[in-house]
Amino acid sequence: MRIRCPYCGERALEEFTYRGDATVTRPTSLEPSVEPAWVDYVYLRDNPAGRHREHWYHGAGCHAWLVVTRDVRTHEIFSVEPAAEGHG
Amino acid sequence: MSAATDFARRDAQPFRLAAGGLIDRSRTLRFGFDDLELTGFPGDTLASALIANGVRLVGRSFKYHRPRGIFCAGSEEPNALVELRTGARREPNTKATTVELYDGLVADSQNRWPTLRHDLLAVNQLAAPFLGAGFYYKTFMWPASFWEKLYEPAIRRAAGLGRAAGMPDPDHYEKSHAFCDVLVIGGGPAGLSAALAAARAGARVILADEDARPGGRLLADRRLVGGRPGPEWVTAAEAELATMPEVRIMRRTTVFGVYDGGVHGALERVNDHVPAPPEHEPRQRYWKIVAKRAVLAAGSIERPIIFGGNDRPGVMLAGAVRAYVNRFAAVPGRRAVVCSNNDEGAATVADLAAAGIDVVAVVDTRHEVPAATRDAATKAGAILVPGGRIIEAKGGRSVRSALIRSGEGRDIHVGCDLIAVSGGWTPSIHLTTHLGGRPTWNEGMASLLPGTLPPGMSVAGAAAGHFGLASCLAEGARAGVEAAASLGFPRVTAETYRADEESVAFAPFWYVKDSIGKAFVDLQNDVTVSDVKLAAREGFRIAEHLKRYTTLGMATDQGKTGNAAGMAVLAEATERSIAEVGQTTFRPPFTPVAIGAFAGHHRGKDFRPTRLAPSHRWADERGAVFVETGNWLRAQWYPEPGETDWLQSVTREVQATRERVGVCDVSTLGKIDVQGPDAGLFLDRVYANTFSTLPVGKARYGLMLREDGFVLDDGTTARLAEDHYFMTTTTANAVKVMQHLEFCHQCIWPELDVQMVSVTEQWAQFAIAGPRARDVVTALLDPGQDVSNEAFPYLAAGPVSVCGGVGGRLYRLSFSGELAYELGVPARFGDALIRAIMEKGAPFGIVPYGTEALGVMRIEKGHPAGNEINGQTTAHDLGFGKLLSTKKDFIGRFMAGRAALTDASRPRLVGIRPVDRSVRIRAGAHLVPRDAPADAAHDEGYVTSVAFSPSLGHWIGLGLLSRGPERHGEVVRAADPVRGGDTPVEVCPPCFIDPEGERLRV
Amino acid sequence: MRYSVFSILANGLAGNRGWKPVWREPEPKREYDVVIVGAGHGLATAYYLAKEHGLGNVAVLEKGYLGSGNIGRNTTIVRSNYLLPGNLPFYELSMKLWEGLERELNYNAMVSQRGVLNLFHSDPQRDAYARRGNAMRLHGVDAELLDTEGVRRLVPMLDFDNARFPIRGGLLQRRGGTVRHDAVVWGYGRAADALGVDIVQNCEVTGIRVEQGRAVGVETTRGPIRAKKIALAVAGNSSRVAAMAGLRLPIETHVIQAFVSEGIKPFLDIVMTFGAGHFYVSQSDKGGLVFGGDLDGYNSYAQRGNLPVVEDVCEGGMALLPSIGRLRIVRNWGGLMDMSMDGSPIIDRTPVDGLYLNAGWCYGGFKATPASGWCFAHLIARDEPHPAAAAYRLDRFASGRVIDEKGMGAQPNLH
Amino acid sequence: MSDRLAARSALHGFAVPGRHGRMDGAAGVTVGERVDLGLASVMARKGQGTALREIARAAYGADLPDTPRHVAGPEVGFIGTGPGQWLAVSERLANGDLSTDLSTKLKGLASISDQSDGRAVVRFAGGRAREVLAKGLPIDLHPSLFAPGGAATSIIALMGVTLWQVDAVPTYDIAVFRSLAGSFWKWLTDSAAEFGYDVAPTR
Ligand SMILES: Cc1cc2nc3c(=O)[nH]c(=O)nc-3n(C[C@H](O)[C@H](O)[C@H](O)COP(=O)(O)OP(=O)(O)OC[C@H]3O[C@@H](n4cnc5c(N)ncnc54)[C@H](O)[C@@H]3O)c2cc1C
Ligand SMILES: NC(=O)c1ccc[n+]([C@@H]2O[C@H](COP(=O)([O-])OP(=O)(O)OC[C@H]3O[C@@H](n4cnc5c(N)ncnc54)[C@H](O)[C@@H]3O)[C@@H](O)[C@H]2O)c1
Ligand SMILES: Cc1cc2nc3c(=O)[nH]c(=O)nc-3n(C[C@H](O)[C@H](O)[C@H](O)COP(=O)(O)O)c2cc1C
Ligand SMILES: [Zn+2]
Repeated sequence: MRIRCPYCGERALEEFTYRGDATVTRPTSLEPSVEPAWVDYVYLRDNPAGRHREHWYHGAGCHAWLVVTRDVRTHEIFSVEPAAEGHG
Repeated sequence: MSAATDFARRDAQPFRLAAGGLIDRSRTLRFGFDDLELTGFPGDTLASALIANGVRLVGRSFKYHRPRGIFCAGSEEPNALVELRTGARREPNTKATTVELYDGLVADSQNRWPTLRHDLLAVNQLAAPFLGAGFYYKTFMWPASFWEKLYEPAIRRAAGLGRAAGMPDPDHYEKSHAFCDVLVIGGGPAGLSAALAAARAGARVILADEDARPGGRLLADRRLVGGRPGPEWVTAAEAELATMPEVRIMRRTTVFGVYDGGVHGALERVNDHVPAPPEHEPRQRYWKIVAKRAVLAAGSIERPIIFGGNDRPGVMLAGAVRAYVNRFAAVPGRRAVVCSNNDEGAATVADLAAAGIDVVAVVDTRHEVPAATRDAATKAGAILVPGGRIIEAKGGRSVRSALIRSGEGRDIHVGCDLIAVSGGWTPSIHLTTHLGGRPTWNEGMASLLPGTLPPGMSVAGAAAGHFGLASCLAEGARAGVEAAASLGFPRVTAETYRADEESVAFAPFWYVKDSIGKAFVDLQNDVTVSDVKLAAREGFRIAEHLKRYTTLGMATDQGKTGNAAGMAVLAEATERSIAEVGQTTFRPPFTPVAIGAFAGHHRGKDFRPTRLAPSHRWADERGAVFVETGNWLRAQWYPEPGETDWLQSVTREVQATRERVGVCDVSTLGKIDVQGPDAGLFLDRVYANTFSTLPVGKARYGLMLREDGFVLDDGTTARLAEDHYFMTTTTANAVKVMQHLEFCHQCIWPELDVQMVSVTEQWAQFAIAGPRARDVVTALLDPGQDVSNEAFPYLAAGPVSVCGGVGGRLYRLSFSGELAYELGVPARFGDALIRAIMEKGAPFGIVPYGTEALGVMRIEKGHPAGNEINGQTTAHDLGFGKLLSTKKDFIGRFMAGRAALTDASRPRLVGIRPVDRSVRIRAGAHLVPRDAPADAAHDEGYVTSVAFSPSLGHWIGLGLLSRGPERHGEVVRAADPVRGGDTPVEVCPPCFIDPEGERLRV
Repeated sequence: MRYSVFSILANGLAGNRGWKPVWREPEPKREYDVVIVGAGHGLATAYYLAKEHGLGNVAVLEKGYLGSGNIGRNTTIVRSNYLLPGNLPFYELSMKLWEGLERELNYNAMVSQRGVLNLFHSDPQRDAYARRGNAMRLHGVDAELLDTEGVRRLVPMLDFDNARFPIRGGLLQRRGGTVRHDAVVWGYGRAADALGVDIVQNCEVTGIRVEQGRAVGVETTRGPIRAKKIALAVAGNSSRVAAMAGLRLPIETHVIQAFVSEGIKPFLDIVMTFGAGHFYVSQSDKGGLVFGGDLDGYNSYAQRGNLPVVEDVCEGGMALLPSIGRLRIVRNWGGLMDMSMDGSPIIDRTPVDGLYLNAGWCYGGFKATPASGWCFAHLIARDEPHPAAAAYRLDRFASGRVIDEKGMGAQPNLH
Repeated sequence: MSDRLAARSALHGFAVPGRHGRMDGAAGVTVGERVDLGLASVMARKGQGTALREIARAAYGADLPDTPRHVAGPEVGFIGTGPGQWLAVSERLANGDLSTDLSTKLKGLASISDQSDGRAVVRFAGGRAREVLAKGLPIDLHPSLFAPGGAATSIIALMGVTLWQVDAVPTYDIAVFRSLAGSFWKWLTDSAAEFGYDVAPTR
């Protein structure tokens, strides 16, 4: 697999580290009542067999965290964006 | 014909034609096969040379140890497997058909005992009726213990053909990367014309062919392209490609697999055609070829027709026979029977006749035999058997005769030593399926054809089912043009090629139902037609089940010649169409790839890169013992003359440090510059405790959690300026933490104005610890810098000028519990600094100490480290509960608050000391109540770390014990069954020395 | 029909015409007491439901062919050398079931207790393995801690002289070993079929019918099927199938690759794992070295992997066994791992009544097949967890009572 | 008071000057260490990108590249290593002088960290240079895509590198982590051996 890093260009899989689902968002509240939201964030995943928005880290390149949209059945990559728009 | 099997004969290459072939007769190559000394020519393969020498028996089969010969002329060979080379270079299961002959080549036959000609295990054939498919699943069950002792060893000895070298591979391997616009896989007519077309359009082209030279079937068949003999056209095409700067022809290079993103795995056999690689050159090179487009022109593989005794040496694919005769001028026999279901039969007969071989019979499975074949047969003076078949190939170690049954059912028995058989051709579509593409069955061609293709791939020539030479050339050219054009290169007009006449008509014919004797579908795994039928009878009717139950297609050739027929037999046995039966899955590699090639440079000491600390050379000179920690090499201890074991050295290092002063290289700790206006705020969110309040010029211990609430890492972080923090991590987690911080910043809090970068490598940092540490530091610092307790108290941090104006940093930190400093200088001074430290420290009795002593002292102080911060422990477990701030959100805060993570009954950090002080305790021992049995029900925790404490004069340890902190003073047992220990230990606070921490504040 | 030397001789002499199909190929009925989805652990589950709990009206629905899942594509290692109390009793139960399996099923699954050796290369690793070995011993599981010499005696051809990460010893479980994967499928399938279980191949479950919070049936490519209880054992497809009942799981689907070399004469008589890289290996009875390493590391529903892992695995192989350099890989494949958030499995009820879940096996569930079937059957039949699998609850993630053998936290690809 | 600490270059003891590897014919590549370079990472403060670029242009006569490229000013060159991140390189401002200079001139606009000692910089040149690098670098160095001024941060044989092309010979400078200098040197020279290589004496 090759990933087109928005900054570095198309690079080999070896340069990247995978983290996982990029659609889960960290709750901001610390209220006990939001426990389910925290459990969702930390443990539960849709894990679809199809398009998947996911976090990759270009650790051997520009150190950018990327949001990659990929079909996890074919590994076709539809888009690659920096997780933090214009980070830096 | 007896000559064919007469091993005694020694006259040079009796089966070599007087003229012709693409071999270089000007040089003679000597080689050995078993006890035979033979000769051949450059351009030969081991197989063609054996044939030229009349050697036909080359191996014994897997299960029945039947005599086997050479069946093909290419990488699809199932039969002719040998052990190539000797000693550490021995390569088992090597296909004689793919080995280029070199002078001094040595090969041995496999799977025979004692000798190839007299193989005693051939008795297995007698038991054949009981050794049918899957027989072993039905027995050997009683008694259970006999499996490992008796049955399994027997089965395993019988299995596996060749013997591994058993010695380290002396050759080296390389990896390499290549990039191109168009990768052409296969250099036959289709591949060459594709490469030419794409290259003429200006594309960067790589043409890879597994053969020593491109040409494909054009080297094997007597064909004309544009009026010129095939090989001439090939040479011309090669020559033109060679003139194009953006073209690379990769010979001896097999594209073995297709991977995502246009990545193609390829293996280049750089030096397999010579006795041993020249100095500095690899044996093989593993390529990752990244191609925008790929043209698969891998050609096709001929099918056998399966009949009784079809495994006998002398039974050979017709295309292979033509290859040996035309390309290698080697004749596989003297009296031939040709049996085919297609119009190429004519060419086979003609080529054999032209080579002066008697063709005694021509069997065409079709009732309508084309004129060309008739004429050829007549010319050759062979009897023609329309609608016929061979029901048995008779003979022993070689074919002696063929029993032919005519269309009318008449049996004809002809003497022969060669049976050239062709069941048509199967397109080589393997690589089209590696990304999951499903091939489609084409009834007309009775073949699987490429279905959905990998992105960017097109297929040309025989691989696409275009069997005519003219169409191969045309389709190849078209594919080349399209591939280039699709990338924006000019659409050149595809060259039009002329080829001589031919007909590719055929009528499917898979196997001879009325065969006599064993008829083999998979020659290498000894799978017969009746095995397939038995499997079907037992319900293994799905292709994948048939494969697994009979092992059909699971040998080193992966069923390249046998699979199609196997499925046909299954279809017939289960009264379904071949399409319904389907096919098994192709997987990489297309042909087997050496494990060493994938490892390349990364073996032995180069398995992983080695990181050396700034003091490494000095420590090495000093005779330090090093230890691997991650990729780092660190000094573990520094033996002194006369010291006999590590404990002696380590104890001395600890004592010297506690009584006087010691120095340790701590440069391997991760170091991260965290800068920017929001740096403090950011650290508050990634650390469990608070850093925004840390004054400039101070350092603080910090604890990091994972979002699930468990501890991630710890370290000290110093504030060097309002907007500049200097963070340290553990050596093990440096990379992980950097990644974590960048995730937190970029993905969670991108609004923060903070920047971070690793400076681990920039700084050489040494811990100087012990009562005399201040004296040593003072001696190292340039004058006028006050490091008194008042001016530079515990946890102070700041810039200093070292040894004549080198800009360094000093931190008053203590892992050892002693008065201690960490002194950092730019890494290029690290070597000089450690030498200076030792020099300036000498008057104060300084010693260097390694990671062992470091560990001893931190255990004496009860500081958790890797063995305690193991990813399974919480802050609460480690006694850091109070560090968790309640005033702010931070990574892991919410989940750390869950009851299960703060449950008092969790194993929590304690100190351990043996009740009998003379006893040694060991890390990994489990803690059980004093008077309870050491069993699961009473498992209350375990010992995480131990050390012999020189200060206390006995072994001590840290442990995680259920309700530990409530149990100080209690005696429990450290049970260590794996090392036979079980000793009472006293639970105590984790800190054994100076609990008030007075020493480090002096 | 019963298998034995005699049946082989008798049939052999009769031209092997007498053998009967190993299982029927029934049309699925419209209704069952229990429908099990997935013919891996599902086969063992069905067998024990029928054998131990007298439930005969059971169907196993399999979208592909029997054994097309991970049970048919794994590296066949069986062992019970686990660390944590939640895991040990379960895997030891499985080990004991393996030890009697062949007689139980009248099928030779080639259970080969040749020993499993985990190498270590540093003191902290030794301590961790000592901790594990002791945990095993406390649970009555066999374990031995070897030093370098002990390892050398067992596997002399390892690289002891030039290793980047010297071999300092290993944890040995002699009762561990390998089992012929396909034979396990066929053995359980045949035995379950004989007890009346309907095994339905090429039958994909496409929906789960839930009525008032209760699962009452499944939609399949071969029509709807009603059931009193529905049990999912679909590994890498767990999230997809559970989603049909509206559930989200603590699971990601990842691919792990495996490799087999050309067959060679006996070379390695033990199962071995490298402690300083990702490589483990054993030699199959056919002679091929069967080996593997790390996950590819990214979510994947493609039963294949990519080259970086191939290289990483072979580098590990060469680091450990420099003599395999010239051995060739004949085939390389992958399977879909149901990677859970703590690396341990789930055998539990679900929030949907009548819907049971067996998942989260990661790359370690082949060895679990017998116990997984045994405990899952117990749960389905009695509606209460089997003691040996009591820790495998679905709510342990929310509560924090995770079973994290590696201490990697909630990131599946790190387990 | 003591005499000043002696500096030791990262490749000290690894790089042995002279001809190595294949001996016949001209060496395919030359390799040597660049010492006493000033190296510093420059990371733009939030929202200061534009200001930073202007000041940097004024101060160093170089445009901070927005892509992985090497832009050389009269004294200081800047290599794009990531969004809003650069590796500054200077011969004139040796070692720590560079980061000191940057810190004062770019104060408030960028975070600066001295990396002069954190990297070994290898100068690698010759007709076979691309072939040698291809054995580890998963990047296409074809002249049409990667020319003088081209730069990349990537990985070679499991070691992180930042590499930039100096001229069309081609000549490349390769920065690798200091602690890995020995392993990198081993890989590089093993890979170059088949072409023969000259080790230039370290200045
Ligand atoms: C390469 C590799 C190596 C491994 N090595 C080992 C090892 O050495 N030791 C070990 O213990 N474990 C190993 N494992 C793990 C082990 O194979 C699995 O954990 C175990 O087989 C899982 O069993 P299962 O029954 O849950 O899954 P599977 O055997 O995969 O069974 C699940 C079945 O469900 C079917 N299915 C899925 N969705 C549907 C649907 N919608 N409808 C109908 N059917 C469906 C699938 O087709 C599949 O057949 C390995 C796995 C792999 C891939
Ligand atoms: N008359 C018939 O029935 C019939 C049938 C089939 C083919 N043919 C003849 O065969 C020829 C087909 O031409 P073609 O160019 O399509 O195929 P080809 O067989 O002539 O050449 C294929 C080439 O690809 C190479 N190759 C195969 N797999 C490879 C891989 N994975 N990596 C690297 N190299 C690989 C082979 O070494 C071979 O040189 C024509 O001459 C055609 O007439 C005739
Ligand atoms: C333990 C084991 C041993 C295997 N040995 C072989 C073998 O000797 N030859 C072979 O071709 N495949 C072998 N395979 C791989 C199978 O052919 C097949 O690739 C694997 O079961 C996955 O199925 P698939 O490739 O059809 O998806 C083996 C698989 C396993 C699990
Ligand atoms: Zn990038």
